[in-house]
Amino acid sequence: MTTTRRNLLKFVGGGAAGALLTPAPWRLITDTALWSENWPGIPRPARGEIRARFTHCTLCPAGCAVRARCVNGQPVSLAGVKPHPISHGALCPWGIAGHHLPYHPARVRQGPVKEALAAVSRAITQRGAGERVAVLDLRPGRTVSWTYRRAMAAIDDGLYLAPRQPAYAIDLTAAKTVVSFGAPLFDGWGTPGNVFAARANFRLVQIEPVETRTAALADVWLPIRPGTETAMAAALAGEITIAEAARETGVEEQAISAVKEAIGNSPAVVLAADPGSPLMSLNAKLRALGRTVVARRESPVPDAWKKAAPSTEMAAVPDKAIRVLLIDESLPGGYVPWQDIQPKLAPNAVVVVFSSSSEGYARHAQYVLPAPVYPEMAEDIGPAIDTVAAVFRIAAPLIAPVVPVVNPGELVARIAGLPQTDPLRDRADAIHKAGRGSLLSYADGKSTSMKEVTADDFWKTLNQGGCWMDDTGKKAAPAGLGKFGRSGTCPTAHDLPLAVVVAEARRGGLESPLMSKLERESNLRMTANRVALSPADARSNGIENGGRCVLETACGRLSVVAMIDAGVPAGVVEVAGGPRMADLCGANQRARVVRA
Amino acid sequence: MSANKRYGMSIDIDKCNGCGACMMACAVENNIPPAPEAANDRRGVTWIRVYKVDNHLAYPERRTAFVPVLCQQCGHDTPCVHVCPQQAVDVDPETGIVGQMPERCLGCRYCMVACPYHARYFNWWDPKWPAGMEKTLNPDVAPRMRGVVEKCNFCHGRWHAAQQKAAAAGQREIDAADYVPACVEACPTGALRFGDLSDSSTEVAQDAQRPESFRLLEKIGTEPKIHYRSRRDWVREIASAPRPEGKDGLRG
Amino acid sequence: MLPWIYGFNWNAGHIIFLGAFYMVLAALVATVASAAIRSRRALRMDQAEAIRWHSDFESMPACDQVCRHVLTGEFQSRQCPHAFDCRECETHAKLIQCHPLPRVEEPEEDVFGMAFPLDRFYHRGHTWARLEKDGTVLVGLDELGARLLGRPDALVLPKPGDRVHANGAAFHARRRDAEVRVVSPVDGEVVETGSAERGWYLRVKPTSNDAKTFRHLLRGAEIKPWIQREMERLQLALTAEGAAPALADGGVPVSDIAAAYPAADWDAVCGEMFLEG
Amino acid sequence: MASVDKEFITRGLRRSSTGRFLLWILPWVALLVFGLYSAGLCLVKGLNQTNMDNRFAFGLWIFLDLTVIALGAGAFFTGFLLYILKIDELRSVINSAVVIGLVCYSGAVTVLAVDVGQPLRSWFTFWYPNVHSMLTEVTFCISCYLTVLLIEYLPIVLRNRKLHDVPSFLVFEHELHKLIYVLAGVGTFLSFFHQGSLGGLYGVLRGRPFAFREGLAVWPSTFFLFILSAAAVGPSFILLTTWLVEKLSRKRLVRPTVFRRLARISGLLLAVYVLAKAVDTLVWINRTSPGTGFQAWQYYSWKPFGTWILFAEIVVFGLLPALVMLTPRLRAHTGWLVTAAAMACCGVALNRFVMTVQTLALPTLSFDPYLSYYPSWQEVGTFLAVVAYGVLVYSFSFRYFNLFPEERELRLEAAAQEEEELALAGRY
Amino acid sequence: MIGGKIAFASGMLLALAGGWLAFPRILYQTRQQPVNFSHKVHAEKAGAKCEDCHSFRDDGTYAGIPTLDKCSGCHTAAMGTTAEEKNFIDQYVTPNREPQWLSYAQQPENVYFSHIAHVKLGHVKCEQCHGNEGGTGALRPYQQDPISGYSRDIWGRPVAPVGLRNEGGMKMDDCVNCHRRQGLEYSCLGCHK
Repeated sequence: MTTTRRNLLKFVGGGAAGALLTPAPWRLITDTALWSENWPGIPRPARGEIRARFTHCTLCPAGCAVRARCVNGQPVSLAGVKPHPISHGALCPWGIAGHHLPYHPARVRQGPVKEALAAVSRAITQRGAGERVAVLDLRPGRTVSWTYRRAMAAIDDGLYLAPRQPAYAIDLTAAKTVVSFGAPLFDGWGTPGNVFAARANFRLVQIEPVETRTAALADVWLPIRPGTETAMAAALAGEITIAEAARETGVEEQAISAVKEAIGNSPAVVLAADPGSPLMSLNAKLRALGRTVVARRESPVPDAWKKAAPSTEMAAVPDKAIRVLLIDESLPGGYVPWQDIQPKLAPNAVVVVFSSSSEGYARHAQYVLPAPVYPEMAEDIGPAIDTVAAVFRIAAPLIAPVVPVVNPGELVARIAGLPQTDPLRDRADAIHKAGRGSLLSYADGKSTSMKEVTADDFWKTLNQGGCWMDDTGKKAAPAGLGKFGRSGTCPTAHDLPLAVVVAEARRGGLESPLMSKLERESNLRMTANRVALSPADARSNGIENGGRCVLETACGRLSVVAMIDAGVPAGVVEVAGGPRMADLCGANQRARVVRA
Repeated sequence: MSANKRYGMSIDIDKCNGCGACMMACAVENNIPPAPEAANDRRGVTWIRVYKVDNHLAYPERRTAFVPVLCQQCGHDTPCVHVCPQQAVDVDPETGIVGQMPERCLGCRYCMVACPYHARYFNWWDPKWPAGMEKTLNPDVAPRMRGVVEKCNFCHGRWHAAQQKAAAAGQREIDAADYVPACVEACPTGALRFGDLSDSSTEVAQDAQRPESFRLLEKIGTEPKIHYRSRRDWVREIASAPRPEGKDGLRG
Repeated sequence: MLPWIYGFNWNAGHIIFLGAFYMVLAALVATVASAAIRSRRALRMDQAEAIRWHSDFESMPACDQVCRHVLTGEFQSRQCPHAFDCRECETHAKLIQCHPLPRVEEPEEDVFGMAFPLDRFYHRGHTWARLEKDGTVLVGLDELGARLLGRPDALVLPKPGDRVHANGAAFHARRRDAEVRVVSPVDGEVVETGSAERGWYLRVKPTSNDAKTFRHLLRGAEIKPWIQREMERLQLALTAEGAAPALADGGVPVSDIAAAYPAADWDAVCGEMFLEG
Repeated sequence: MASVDKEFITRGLRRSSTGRFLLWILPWVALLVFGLYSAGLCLVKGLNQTNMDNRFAFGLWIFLDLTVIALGAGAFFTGFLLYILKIDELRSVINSAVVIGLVCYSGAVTVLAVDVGQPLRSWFTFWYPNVHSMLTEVTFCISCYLTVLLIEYLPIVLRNRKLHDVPSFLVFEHELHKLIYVLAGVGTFLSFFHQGSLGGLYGVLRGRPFAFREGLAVWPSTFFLFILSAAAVGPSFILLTTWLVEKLSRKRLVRPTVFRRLARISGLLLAVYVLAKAVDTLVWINRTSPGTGFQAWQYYSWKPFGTWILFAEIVVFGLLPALVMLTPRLRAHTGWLVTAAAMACCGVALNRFVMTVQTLALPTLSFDPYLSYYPSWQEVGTFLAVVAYGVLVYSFSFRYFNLFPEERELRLEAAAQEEEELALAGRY
Repeated sequence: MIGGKIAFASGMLLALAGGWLAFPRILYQTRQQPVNFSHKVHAEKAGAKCEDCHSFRDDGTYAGIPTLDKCSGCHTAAMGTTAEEKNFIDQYVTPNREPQWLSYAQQPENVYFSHIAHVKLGHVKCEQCHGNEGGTGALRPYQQDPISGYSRDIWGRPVAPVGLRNEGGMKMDDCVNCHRRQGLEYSCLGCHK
């Protein structure tokens, strides 16, 4: 037999025919189809024992109780804790995906710890007379805040800086009418579970220029001209006539008088977007003090902590006075715009920020040290604005830090030479010693009087899912409402045509990558780089829907994407919050949007 | 064996503040990956999507409502089931849940074309989580691969878990409290409710009977099992066909 | 897909749908298989040459498929239904009985200066067959065929012992770009091969020697009208293949036509004249 | 005429030189390579390379598949007319029709394979078919019909001059050709169903009231309209392509009577189709659509899809070409014929466009936006690959196979005429 | 002609041999278990029942292959004299390293298999699916299909995957067979996740 071409072809043909009669080709076809179930890049969730663990969310001062579903100890989903009397089992979208934060791709993963420490101690020893060492605490009211205050008291000319905390708390359950001047009641104000639980019992009058989430669900929304809130407040207080107010605010007279009547007849409360706004003083006129606006109470602290630096506001610091500034940005909170901080810094100031995000002060600091994120660090949470009784709850860590982190409290204590103890435990013991209130355990939903709990059990329960609540004592009127406005060093420019309205309060800091579901994948929430304009303003500036443009304020410029929305009034640009926007706009800013 | 269930949901639009907790809980529960760089609202995967809906008027008459739209679990003539060429979609007679089998799906997307509610989502990209984040995946739900369609199945992983729990107790019937989809559990305002529509004692079945209750595109006859309700007239109107003059829903 | 595969339901829809599918599949498989079986049988029965001839014949224009009785003027027009194989033609059998061909006295027909001896039978593909005394048949190219090929550049003759089929290939010749299959006028076995110089190419021992053996071949009085017609066809082919001016003298073709029209697509001209499709 | 591949070219057919041919195919090969690269991107990186999205789940590809398959209907319909109804005139275009059908169908199937997200699983449709799905019907019929076309293409290939020399090929071709009517019958059956189910694909969409139609038993009216329109436009497309090939190759390939015959068939069917479509549209406007809660006028208020598109589809690109092709006076002019055929093809393309793209662009929920969609270059590239592939397959077939059996005869006739004219001019 | 037939036949034979004999052997990657564990020894000498080691957790979830803790419970020091046991103690118990067992019966990611539902409600015996694994003296090698990534036990005991045969295996067809017989087949998501 010769190997002619024809024979070769026949050989191949026979081979092909034979192969079809074997399982090989068919098996390969099915196998490749199965391969598509397992091809590279499809992760396999770990299997293992599933257990529930409890902690508290530290992403905002609400500190909602969290039940984490854990596989082999690793949290895979978070949910609220139903029996919790304040958070009522509710979590906000940020809280629901909080367990993703340690793995955020944009997380600060390393930092010059040694160099920062050396620079700080050098600056402390070498600083001139009157030059201050300061800690900026964005979330005052925590136990670690006490550590900072003690540390600053231990250092000469130490300064504890924090956004001013209201001295009051709002008791929504006592209110029949709530008049909100732009307070995002349903979108980040107070404790979501608490607000929604009280919602059925009050009428909400939302006074703000644009229809936010809160305005959409309010019983009455009064669309007001931006910047005329004071006039409205004055009308409600009876200081000016309703007709005058109507003229200035653009709201119909009838609507104003209806609100005025409502707040006159029922237990009411007035809320402002900024808890320190002078608008809050309207509550005094409504006889709300001591009823719906009550004095804030703090949980007990060890006696040894009484030597602590007072809380100072940034505005009260003389210019160029701060030589060393340590910023605790580990928890997102009340961001102080950089233009308010910068003038206070000495020319050779050392600025160290503890943060997990490179978006906030990390843009301005010399040293960025990686801070732990929720749920990596044991921490307590400061009081929420709607928590009447004092509470103490610990965010027990669910996982070990996934990157080498610096604990800001420990580091500041070390710099100041404070004794190395666990302040949380100390405080828990102090609370236990006080003997007031009760302990709620989440696993079984049982509440026990503190008198029946040992200190160790108290500490254990706090760490395994529990919360201490003070007795609801007599409500007291708060001392000092309002009168303290925010300072703005960024000049207000009146030649800019648009009023900036923050439509969506954003806290800054890391967000779960899954937030893309609410932002890019559904447009439910505004992303930080978007602004919304009325069709008229867009037309006059030649801006297209979805077009690139530049937002200009007196403080700077930012490249943004413009959305055209007939729901936005003319003369207003809606922006999302966040550190960048805060740096750009500050408070009550005006802006211009031009085509890129 | 117990009588067949007809799981459904009732949604009070007047309570929904559009916070998005349901969408996040859903994505966490069902191992939905975060969107890649190039994704937008037309290519994302959100088994439940809260639409920002307005009354088509301009400021200051503009009023907004938030409408969560998930698979409507059509009970009659289910459009996606009979178009699927290879039986990757089926209706479970036991639960009434419309199920999508990603491993059977070839990604032809005919079901997406057939679905009037746009509640089906295609995996345009390979599923990708940031490094380490794959540790947070739910073991009760298999991650899907690129090129297949997926949709809400009322958190079927939770149904499995509830079944398993019942089995451990020696029972076939699950405890209703054990089976609640993630979105319902997560809703902070209580706008979403879940339960068996065929049992008239459940809250959902009663909600469905309310006069202000409606379903989306009821006239096309798909008998969806998601019952919406609102006391606002204009909100109830969204159940009907689109009005052509209102074209300015620019923000999605 | 199949009853034991997951997902199969015994319901009307499935059965009708898949039934139709399997019927279509069966029809396709049966078609191809039966074509394969039949072609295998045809190959076994040595019908390839006959099929080729039929295929070539069918691809000829209708005007070239005219019956030989049209040439002689017995019919106004008639298309040959038997691929020029008059052995099977009842019409021809009847006609030839009713109207025997007139005897021609001349020993050879002279058409356009070409000699067509009358002692032999002519095939429409320009070969002739002459019965020899020893019962063998000599096969050669007729004058027009010879002039078309001139002196062939190559010649592939069968070996003695090979079989040739009437209307099948007798031998192959190449002239310029023309690859020509020259048809055999008779069935038989090759006994001896000749050459152009000897005037014949094959000596064939015919399969049978009865009256039918040569019935399909042209003879006598048919030759002249046939050649006249062939000259018209040649003229047309030359014009079509770009060989203008064609047969300039309007009469006798030169002895080597191929050489006379170097511009012509000779392959096409030969294909036309030697009845190859 | 010096071609190195002359021995492969059918004897007596004039084809350009090898160099010229290579020059002609070069740009198409380049286009094919580019298109294959685009398709490769879609396969390797996934469908994120396209501009389709969750709302526009079907895009350019499905529209073109539907169009191409409608235009390829000429293959089955010509086969049906020739082998079943014995209209022998059409023998001169049947080979060309088969090649066009093959190109259209194989191209469409290839694009479908890129279009699905998991091509490795495409056989699941055969293994686990859901017989209630129109797409199952389409998949089964198209793949079966593609097989039929391949078998029908086989004799054309085997008649190649070189292959014909091989006795077994010769005999097999001969025997297969004898059974071609079986294939034509099966092809007609399959085409009937898949052209129909392509229409059904959209007609059954209860959730898309713009496309939804009522009908007979399981088949919506679009099922029948698609069959009718495909049968109507198939001959038109054959006419158009034949004319185009004649122009490009500068040869006469078929007799004008064939053109006219094709046009008459096409025109007749088109007229019937337009009538049926008009009735269907009226029923839809007055009954089907309101029944689902949608008023038909609403659909046409989304710009740019105004009622003009309905008018264009039915009157301009339907009725008008039908009238032209049915009017003997106009039919006598090739110019009119070709224009009308082209318009008929456009009309069917427009119909497929409306069924696919407009259906998806229109909102169903009241808070849906109206959407538009532009294909990405990868999508366009993949489609261009199919066009290039089609041109190449046709070019090779035209060069090496005898696609127009009357071509040689027509040339001889032309030569005879030339001679006659010369004679008349007193040349002799 | 004859040569052609021989060529055709030899090609066909070669393909047949390759497809039926060689292919199944090269298709599966074979890996050895980390420890040569004898179910038989444990069952006979220690009197262990399946559920003693392959236990359920309190919430009804199945714990699967026991972890080292369970083994260390008895094997802190050698109990027998076999080299395997000594090796196991040296390699795993003493350094407290989990052996990487290869699970024959691990279902694909998309399957939600509840052991307790089958055992407690369905009264299915272990052997019905797992065969006589508990009575074997040594662990058989683990075979894996490298393309699909699945164990041979759950995907492909018969190489030619045609139809519902192979009772008592762990392919989907086997699951379906049993479920159908009991009228417990509802939908894909009944078993898939």
